[in-house]
Amino acid sequence: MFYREAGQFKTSYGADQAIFPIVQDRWFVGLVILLAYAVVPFVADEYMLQAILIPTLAFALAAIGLNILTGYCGQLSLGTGGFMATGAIACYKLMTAFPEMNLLVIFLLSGLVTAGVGLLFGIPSLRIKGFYLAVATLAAQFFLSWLYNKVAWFVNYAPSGTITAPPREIFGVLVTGPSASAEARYMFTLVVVTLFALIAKNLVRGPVGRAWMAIRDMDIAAEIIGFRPFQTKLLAFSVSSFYVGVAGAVTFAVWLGSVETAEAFDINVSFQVLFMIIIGGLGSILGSFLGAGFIILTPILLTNTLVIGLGMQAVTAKHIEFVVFGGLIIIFLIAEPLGLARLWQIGKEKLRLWPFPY
Amino acid sequence: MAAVAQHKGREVAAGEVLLNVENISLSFGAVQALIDVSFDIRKGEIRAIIGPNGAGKTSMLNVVNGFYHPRHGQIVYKGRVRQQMRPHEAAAQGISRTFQNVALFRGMTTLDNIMTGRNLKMNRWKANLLPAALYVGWTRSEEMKQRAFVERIIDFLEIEAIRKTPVGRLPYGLQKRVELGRALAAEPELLLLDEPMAGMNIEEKQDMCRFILDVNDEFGTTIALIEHDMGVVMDISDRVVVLDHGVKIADGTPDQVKNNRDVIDAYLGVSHD
Amino acid sequence: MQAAIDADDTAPKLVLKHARERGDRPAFREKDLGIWQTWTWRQMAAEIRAMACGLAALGIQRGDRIAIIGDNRPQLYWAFDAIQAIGAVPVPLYADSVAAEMQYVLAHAEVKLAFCENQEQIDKVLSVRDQMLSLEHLIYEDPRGMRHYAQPFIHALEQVEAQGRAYDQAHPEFFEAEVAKGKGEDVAIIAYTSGTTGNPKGVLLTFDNLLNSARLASEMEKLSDREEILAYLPLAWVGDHFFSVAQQHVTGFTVNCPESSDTVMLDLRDIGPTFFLAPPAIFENFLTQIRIRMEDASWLKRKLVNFFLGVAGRCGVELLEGRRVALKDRLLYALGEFLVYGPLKNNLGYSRIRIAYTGGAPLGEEVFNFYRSIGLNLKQLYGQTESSAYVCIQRDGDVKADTVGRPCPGVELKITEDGEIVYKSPGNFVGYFKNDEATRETLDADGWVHTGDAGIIDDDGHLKVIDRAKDVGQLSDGTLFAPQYIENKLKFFPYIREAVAHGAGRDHVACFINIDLEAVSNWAERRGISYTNFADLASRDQVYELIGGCIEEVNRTLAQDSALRGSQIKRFLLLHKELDADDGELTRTRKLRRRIIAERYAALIEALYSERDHVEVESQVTFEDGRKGVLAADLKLREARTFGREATERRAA
Amino acid sequence: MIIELFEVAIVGPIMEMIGFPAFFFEVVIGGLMAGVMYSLVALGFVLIFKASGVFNFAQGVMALFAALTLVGLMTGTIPLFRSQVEWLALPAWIAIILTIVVMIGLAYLVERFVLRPLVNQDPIIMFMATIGLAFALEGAGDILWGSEVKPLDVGIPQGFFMWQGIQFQIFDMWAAGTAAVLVTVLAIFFQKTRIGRALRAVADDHQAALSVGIPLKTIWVIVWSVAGIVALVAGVMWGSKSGVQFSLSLIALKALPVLILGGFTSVPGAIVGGLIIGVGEKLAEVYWGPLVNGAIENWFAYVLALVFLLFRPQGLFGEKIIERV
Repeated sequence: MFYREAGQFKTSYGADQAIFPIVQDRWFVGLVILLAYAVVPFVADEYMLQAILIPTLAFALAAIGLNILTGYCGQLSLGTGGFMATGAIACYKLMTAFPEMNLLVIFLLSGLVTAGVGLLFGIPSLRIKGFYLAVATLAAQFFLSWLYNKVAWFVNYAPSGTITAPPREIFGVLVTGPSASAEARYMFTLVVVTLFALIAKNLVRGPVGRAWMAIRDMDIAAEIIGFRPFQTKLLAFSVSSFYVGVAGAVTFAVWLGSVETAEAFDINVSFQVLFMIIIGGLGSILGSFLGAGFIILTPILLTNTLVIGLGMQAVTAKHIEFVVFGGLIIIFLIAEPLGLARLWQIGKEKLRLWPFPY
Repeated sequence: MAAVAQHKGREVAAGEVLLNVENISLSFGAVQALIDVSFDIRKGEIRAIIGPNGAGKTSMLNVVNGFYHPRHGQIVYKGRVRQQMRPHEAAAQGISRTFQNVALFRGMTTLDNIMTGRNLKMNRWKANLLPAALYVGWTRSEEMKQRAFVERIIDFLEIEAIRKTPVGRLPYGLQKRVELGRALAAEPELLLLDEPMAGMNIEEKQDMCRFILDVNDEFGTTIALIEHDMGVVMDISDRVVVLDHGVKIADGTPDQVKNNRDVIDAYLGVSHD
Repeated sequence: MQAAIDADDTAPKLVLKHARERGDRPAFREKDLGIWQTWTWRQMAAEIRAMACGLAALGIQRGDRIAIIGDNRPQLYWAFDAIQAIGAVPVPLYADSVAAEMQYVLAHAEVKLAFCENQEQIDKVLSVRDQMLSLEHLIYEDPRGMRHYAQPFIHALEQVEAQGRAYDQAHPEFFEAEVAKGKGEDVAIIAYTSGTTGNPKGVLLTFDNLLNSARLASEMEKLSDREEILAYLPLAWVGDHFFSVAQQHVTGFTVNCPESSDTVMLDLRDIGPTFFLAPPAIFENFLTQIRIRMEDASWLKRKLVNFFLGVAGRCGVELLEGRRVALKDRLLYALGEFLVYGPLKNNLGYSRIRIAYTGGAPLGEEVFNFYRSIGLNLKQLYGQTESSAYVCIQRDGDVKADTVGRPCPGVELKITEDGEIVYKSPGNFVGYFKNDEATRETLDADGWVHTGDAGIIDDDGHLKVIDRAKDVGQLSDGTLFAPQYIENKLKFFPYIREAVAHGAGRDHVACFINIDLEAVSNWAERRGISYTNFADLASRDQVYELIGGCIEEVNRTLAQDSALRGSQIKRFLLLHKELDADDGELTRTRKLRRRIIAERYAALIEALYSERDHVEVESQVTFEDGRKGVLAADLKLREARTFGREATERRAA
Repeated sequence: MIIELFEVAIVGPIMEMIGFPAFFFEVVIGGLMAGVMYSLVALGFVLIFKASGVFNFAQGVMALFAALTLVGLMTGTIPLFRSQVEWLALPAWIAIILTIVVMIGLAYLVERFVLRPLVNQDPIIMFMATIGLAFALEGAGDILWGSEVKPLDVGIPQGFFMWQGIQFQIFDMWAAGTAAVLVTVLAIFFQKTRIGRALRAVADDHQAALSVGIPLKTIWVIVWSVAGIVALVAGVMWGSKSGVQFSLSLIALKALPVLILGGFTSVPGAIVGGLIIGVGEKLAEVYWGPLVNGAIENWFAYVLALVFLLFRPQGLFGEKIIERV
């Protein structure tokens, strides 16, 4: 309906392979970005930012990471929590060890550290097909949270075992620490996430992404046309871990400010992120955002309606949430394995063809 | 088919041997898939491998491109002996193939599927992680270069109309064509086709024949193909090797093979016990 | 010499002019290898130069005839200029014509070189070559599959151009000199009319004919060099030559060539032309498409679309022509534009169109009004090969559905006492090639061209073409019988592809109907009617009822016009095969060849005027690969409901 | 330095083991006990994996769910309202039978609403579906029966006796016994009965299964029922030892490393693997735990499996797979 594509012809492969080849899409995306950057910070209140937007962004980053592994390369990880914890710890150690270091650099390094840790668990499990990675990452989940909990060095010997982000500035604006304003932290997160989302998009639409998808769709054929399954999967896994690590760092330093890793990044986080990509859409960057939003918002809505609205016990609401998520996962996998992103796409197609049905 | 007529006109490629299969034996547990099979494939020829079901044809291809590893015997490719080799190494040496039941990447478009075929031709570093992440300069230009090449294949196979369609939605015949395209994208020296015309109607078969001949003709690609349709085999192949129950029972020009006693038996299903 | 070149009186000179004045503007685009490859005027000029010199190198002399055979490819369009540049004469042929048809033209024009697009065309020409001593060279553009053609007289365009460049090096003066020699009165092309009767005639058109009329038309429509057009019509058709070549050379706009004949719809949508020409068949076809596709839409959507199309029907045309419309309708229309018309036009690729022409044959009023009502500035034009397609064009804001508008600037037009349309146009041809007798018949001493069309000029001076003069006849009782008029009414129904009305000298009108396979099969599917093939589908009673309904409608409208009431359709049958140009039943521009049809289906016509209710028929068909075969069928004959005066009046009351 | 580390990490613990053999054996037996649990859950995995190629993440939760149901029935709890009604409390054996019925019903539901719609989907999709199932099931269990820790007593005698100065828990003996019985029964079921053979056939290929004349969905229902019953037994064991609670489903996750040790398709593998893991982690906890202040149990199993992967990917009893194209 809104699309007017006649006359949008492409005279170069560059234009033809752009992320948003259709003009109307570019407008729309531009609008959204404008909103996120120029409007939201001024209209959204503290709660909005702290409880919904910042977490959504942070988790979207994690979801992108897991999506790269699961959605694009067809491997499953249950250790997302553990790797986020790794990112958080790395970030903490670096922040405290090098007070002068730029926060972005610290995030990058945290990501790299996490990728390295990921390799340790990926190498033994990715050589063979099947669910071994799932188990290996489960191992990572339990082992790592144990490690950060038991070895005091990681938390700088803090008796409580919690790590707290010291205040840091970016371009003179305070973005971490208790006194950083929600707006500042939101903007910073937004910048980081947009940046990495763009990078992820570039990865998956290029040769690297094709290699991953080839392995996902039919590893035998992929190997026979010259892809190395092990290396390809390993690459996907380390990139994935990198993203998850950065997400962990952001969660810790910018969103929560101070965490007890074993608590904040337990196995349920792993499942949460997994649900984000299943509901949001396997193999879709957009889906990672939609999924994150969905998984963050649903519990809030449930609590508001059930607990505040119907005066139900919080714990029961939690259980209902379990059932809802579990059910949704099954329903989505059956009805629309490509999740919200796919629904979005279908809607878009309909608009493009309007008024014709096909 | 005019093309075929022309083709039959030309003399059988007398070129030097490209690939030599020497006394290959292969077995899965108790099952003897291949027993002491030997034959050669000459540069620039179209070599057919035929035989009744379960004759071990596909296993033969799997051995050639390193997917299975023979128990005995060896493969000599371009004069170099090799026993153990992973499929992707075979690919790197210019052997590509298609599969009996289409093995495309269903999630991707026709274009992307064929692009994957270019991966070995891509500049390793330019297509590498970091530049790819930024998708600027090198990767971009590299990507465009490959796209241009792939478009030539799309044009060659006359599949412009389905360029951006996810292959999952394509009819079987077209999928086979796309798969051929993916194999061609690697600019192979040796192209292995596993029943390229299985389950096609007459027109589709004729098209496929034309494409196979054109490939062999325009790019000088050596082709080894498994095919059930005798008519097709006799039409397009220079030499035929016949397998039955894992044993080679005949080898020669189509006409020689056609009149071979064992072959006739094998096809009429005379029992071998 | 420079002066001569600047004269702008030949196509090649104009190319050089554009190369100078707008060298970096796109002259041609072609969808190839997935994107729109673009050639600027400068590049185009360079290509033409190389080609021209190459042809000279092959020994082509001034005045030689050179055939151009293929689909709409830039290289083939450039060939026109290249050939003209060295004073030879291009003879475009229909790419889809079979070898036998080609042979006649090639022989008659004594073609010396055939410029073919690809292997297919080369093969066709080769198959009839031995009958043509004149033919010395073949050139092909697309090398695919050509490697085994060893014959020395077959050249790849690339080589020819390469030789050309070498030749150019050797004789740097040559090209300009040759171009300069060209004059406005030189013959620019020989366009063979796919005549509805007899053999094709070679119409000689000069540069003045083409370029002057193109100039006048362009000024009238205020065409700029920013127009985008899609060249998808057979380049042997004078219509395409007028728009894609003459007008382009005059104004310097951009011509876009589709990727292949089966992606035209997509490419049209891609490009979104600003200036568009299509024969009625295509507009009818698109409308059919729209209806079919909408049938599958959801109930709500259908309601919505139909409602707004209703609105458009009420006030669309008025708005287009800037007449006064009630505010309510204005608003509704605006809404409709956003919800329905806009997207609709966009999906078809029409949204940027400033001017759309239809010509070559009359277009059903209903179809015509539909497009105008959704805001497409569709206009009819009337022209012939003999006038370089330039006689009448409807002016903006002065359009009547049932006329082709007033004569174009510089055109004189009158109706002879026996009702035939004659005109003097700047595009008037100079004669038929090697056929003076025919020339004399058509082009009289005072320079009037006799069209052979029957028409009237109405009070506003609009020309109204009724029919081919010789086709217009009378029933035995003397009532007027204009077959095309009736046929066009029938063809408005999506289910009817072609119709052939009979009745001259008979006591009533009867007709053949060609069902539209796509529309009817779609209709049949949603009713669960299964069928094996065209013939089977066309023989189904349900289908007969469906078509019967359409005919009934037509009869009702005919009955309202006292002059035509008598020519209502009494009986009809559904043909078991599609009328086909390959069988010579239609021209390449899909005009009926009545005589041939009458001969071939005499039995059927007799049956229609007998009491029988079915008839066996055997007819020959030509398959894709050119083989001929025989198709036998047993056709049903049906009565159609007709109306008397009172019936219609009751409806009116 | 190295020497010291060696002494602390290797020599120390081993000396301890030799030093107090009785204690050592008790640890081992404790480990075996835990191992039996793992084996049982792993057994459930293997059954389903063999028969339907589905990697059933929900196996552990099934155990929890079964246990919850059992407790609920025995305490006469009214689902959803969770108020206990004295006269509704059922004797253990009836409760157990009812629970079995419930588990079979569950198996049917799963087949109908999860497996059937997803048939022929990628294994990974199936796996994720079972994760969803696990969540739904856990939530449902808690909503129906409440999530607080519940004691479970089906009348297995407690207490212990000494032998050779080693302390034997009677309960453990029972547990081991039941497990042994269950395994033998299953073995017989698979070897001797027609259905059993059909199930084994499915593992190899579905065509074969059909030729036995049992529709695939029936087979799946049966397998999931059997798995459900196995889960029940596991649930009862664990529940009556340390109360029925959420942690059960997490502990059951350890069946995953067990599978890597034993091989995904091997019943004996599952059992042996379970025992190894059980003993292994207990020993690790008791003798090495103190060195790294404890809680090794949580991860030891996984890391052990991981290390094992490096050397024998297909597991102790798993067979090599031939891929076809």
